[in-house]
Amino acid sequence: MISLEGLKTSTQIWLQNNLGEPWAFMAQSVLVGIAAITLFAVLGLALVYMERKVAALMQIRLGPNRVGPMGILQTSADTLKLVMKEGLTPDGADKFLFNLAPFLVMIAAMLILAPIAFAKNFQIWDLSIGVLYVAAISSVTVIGILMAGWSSNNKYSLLGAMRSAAQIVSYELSAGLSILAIVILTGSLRISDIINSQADGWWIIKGHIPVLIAFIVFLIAVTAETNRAPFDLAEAESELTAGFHTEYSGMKFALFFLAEYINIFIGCAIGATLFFGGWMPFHIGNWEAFNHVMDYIPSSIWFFGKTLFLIFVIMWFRWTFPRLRIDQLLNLEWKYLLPISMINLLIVTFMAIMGWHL
Amino acid sequence: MTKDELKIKLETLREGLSFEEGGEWTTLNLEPEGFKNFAAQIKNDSDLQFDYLFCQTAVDWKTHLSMVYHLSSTVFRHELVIKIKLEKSSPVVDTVCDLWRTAEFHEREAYDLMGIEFLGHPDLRRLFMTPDHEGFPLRKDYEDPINMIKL
Amino acid sequence: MFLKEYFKTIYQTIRSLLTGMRLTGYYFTHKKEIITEQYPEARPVIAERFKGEVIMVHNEANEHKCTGCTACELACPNGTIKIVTKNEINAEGKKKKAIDTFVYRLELCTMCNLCVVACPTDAIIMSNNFEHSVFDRREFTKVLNNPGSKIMEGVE
Amino acid sequence: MIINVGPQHPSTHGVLHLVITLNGETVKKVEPHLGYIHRSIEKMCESLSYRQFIYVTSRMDYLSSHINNHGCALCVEKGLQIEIPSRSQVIRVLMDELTRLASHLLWWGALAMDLGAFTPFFYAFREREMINELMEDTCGARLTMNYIVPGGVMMDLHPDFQRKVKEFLKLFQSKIHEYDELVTNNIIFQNRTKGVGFISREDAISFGCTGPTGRGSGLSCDIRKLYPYEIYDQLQFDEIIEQGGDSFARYKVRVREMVQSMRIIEQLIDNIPEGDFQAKTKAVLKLPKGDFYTRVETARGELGVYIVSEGGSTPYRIKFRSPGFSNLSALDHMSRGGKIGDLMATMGTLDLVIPDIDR
Repeated sequence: MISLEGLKTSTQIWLQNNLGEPWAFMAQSVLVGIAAITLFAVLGLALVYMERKVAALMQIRLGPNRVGPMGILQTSADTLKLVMKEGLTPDGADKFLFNLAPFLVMIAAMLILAPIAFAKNFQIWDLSIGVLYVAAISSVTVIGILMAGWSSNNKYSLLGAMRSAAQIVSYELSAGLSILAIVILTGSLRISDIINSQADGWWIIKGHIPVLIAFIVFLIAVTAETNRAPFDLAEAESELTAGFHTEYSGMKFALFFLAEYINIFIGCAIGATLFFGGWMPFHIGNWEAFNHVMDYIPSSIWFFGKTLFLIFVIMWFRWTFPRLRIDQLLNLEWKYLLPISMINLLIVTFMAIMGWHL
Repeated sequence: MTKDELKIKLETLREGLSFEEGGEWTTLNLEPEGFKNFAAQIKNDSDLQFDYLFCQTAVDWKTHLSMVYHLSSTVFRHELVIKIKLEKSSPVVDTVCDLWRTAEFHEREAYDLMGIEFLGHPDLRRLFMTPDHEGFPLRKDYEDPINMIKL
Repeated sequence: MFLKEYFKTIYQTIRSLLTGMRLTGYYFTHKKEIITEQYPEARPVIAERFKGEVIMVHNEANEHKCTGCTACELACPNGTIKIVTKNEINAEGKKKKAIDTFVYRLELCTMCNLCVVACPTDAIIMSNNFEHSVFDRREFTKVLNNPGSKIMEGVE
Repeated sequence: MIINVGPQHPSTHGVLHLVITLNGETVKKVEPHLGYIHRSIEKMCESLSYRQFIYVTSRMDYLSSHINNHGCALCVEKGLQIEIPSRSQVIRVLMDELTRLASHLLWWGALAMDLGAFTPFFYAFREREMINELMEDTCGARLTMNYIVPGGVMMDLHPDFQRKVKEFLKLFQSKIHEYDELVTNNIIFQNRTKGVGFISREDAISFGCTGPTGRGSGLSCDIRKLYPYEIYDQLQFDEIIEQGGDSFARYKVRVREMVQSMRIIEQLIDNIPEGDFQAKTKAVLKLPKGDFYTRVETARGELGVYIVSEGGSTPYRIKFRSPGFSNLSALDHMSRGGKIGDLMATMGTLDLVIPDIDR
């Protein structure tokens, strides 16, 4: 059976046998880079297509169905159009920062990819502070957004960027606290440890109420951090036309657009890893036969399935709810999510000390 | 209040009012002088309470202009039409937008399209046309060879 | 007391949000509710009274009913219709007014139906055609009477 | 900070240009700049005959174009002093209420879109599409019908009209709970609209706010009840008044008005009298010398038609007192001190149609 793990191992062995240690490492780095960029492109296209189909079905429409079978090629055609368009830079803009911003956002999104386990033993870098790393890097995105908003020399962009900064900075807290809940239960920041701790059952179905609360808080925080409706105040097209990327066009706009979807993917991947056991198959206690069948499904499918499910939930939010107002958004964070997640953390810590979670 | 009662009541406020016969509602012809006072009176009088200005417009009669005010009371549900005759050369009348705030926009419209000046209006600028536009489009003698298409 | 209010708000919030999500979820899973019409392939059903453009009715013998009375021209608020008449000498040697060209400018027409109502002989009607787009706006100026057409016998 | 909202902006629904002064996110002042689609309909009407000018009025408030036509036809009929057959009266009222329903449905979807929810827009359009098809069947057009003419209506009802309206009512009733589930009861929506864009009853009178805007502030201003025209005095329906004065009150007025419109249609649809659909009128209509004023209740409020006649076949001066114009003048008053998001909610619940304001 082909699995991502086997693919990785055989490539590694082949490279080491043919090139020798230093060159093999170089070649591996290049391959990983290419794989990451390809993944980005494919994911971006797939997620945009998915969003459009989900939106269409919820809105009693058909969605893209002309370009290619079922309209699969629609997003590729759109990207092609964007690539061929002229990338305008407004006259009053700070040209350097204006052009740098989309790449910064993109790079920040790419960096978070490193510790994510796509399948069993298939990880770019299993560093010991994996979760902390993710939490740290994901807030770098806000610099790119601020840069874009500030350098555009446009009032809409500036307002959008400021909103986005306030939003991401505040929701970072409750996202971090809800991640901490799992970290405390697991006792490790390493992603692979967290996944292995869920071998006997995912945290979400182990039945701990604090974990459930942490998951809900995390889901809301991720939605807010990725600037998705109902928290899409940074773009809020009925108020700020397009928010921080009002002045962007062509490929630079496409990068922002892509980065948004990559951020959703990463947020959901982290959520799937922490609460749904990453690539860990679904096991029920002592049902040996059932567990074997589950094991037979490749671990990468488990991972992507869980992530896509979470992405679907976030899309579901977007196509159902109206947008919040900026003060309500901050109220929600500081009055509800933060106190709840802090108390939740306290309970989780207590649980961990007493050893109730095992 | 019926039309006749309204007439009698209005007579008590001011002597020698000239009413126009016919028409659905009581119609009053006034001069621009002292109109503001009269308007305040009929708005604040407890038996009249004309608190709702539902239409305010101007008509160009070639020889002169006239302002037409349609007033109504949300308490008594009676209506009054006031027509004010203005000079063609310098049409000036007191503003009523401190009495009925809806007049602010209606007076700007009348200024823009008919060229009537309202004394004391807080923000008398053109509403629809550009600020540098010449002429008043709704006047009968207005000509615009480019934008007006004659059939 | 404060805490009770606090948790009540949270409960109500989540409940109201879930009701909304249930509705969109229902439509997501029920494909039969989709109302999209795939226009160029699936032809839309056009109401028989739909006002698409003015046409002049001709019968098989290439005859129309227009007397050239210009009632429609007068009724039209936009100057859409222009009738050019000519004098025709009929079989008895009498001079008779007839239309030369019935010019109809589609780009000015607002489909208000006043010309059709005004026509005393029902010579013009509204057709259902709605696909009017052309590449050159001059094509909008149409001559409604067919070349070589005559007025129908007995129509005055 | 001064921001130009519009003339091209997603939530102004047309070419409205607002210059808003901001302090951070708080709105300090809103100044509407109008005239981007001013066509001077009043001037145009001065050169059109009394039959012809009605079609132009469809282009004012294009969402309740039928009711605009109705107001103009009523004004001409008042001048001519003609009675119109009872069948055409019923048809006019039926069409009015269908138009009102369609307009409110579109507003409902557009408001939700202003607040960031896209899906309600499509649900609203599904129902509105059915009304449009009904209109198309009978009037031959979907938006600018020009169906009402002085003396009655232009064509008789389509034979299938009654059956289709009943089908529509049945379907609409089965769908109306979705509106509550998706928008009205939604906590985010309520938070966005409650206490936003407040206008008191006194201010509403002073600003001349009518329609749902005035009724949301507790002002009884339904022309159908106060000054009944056609057969509205014989019908059973309630004037919806909410005391809140905020965006949510205006929202509730409109949603409840949809139910009342349905009630009116239900009462009439089985009781359309037989007879002529048009009174006999002269070929050229000439109004006597004098001035005539009629008011009708459009979906947005009170539409006044003021015709000054010199006895000729064309109006000497015509003035449309459009509801949107007066409602817009209150926007500054309503949105001061709110956030930018509140401004959009206020604008959404005012239900501004820009051609109606610009004329």
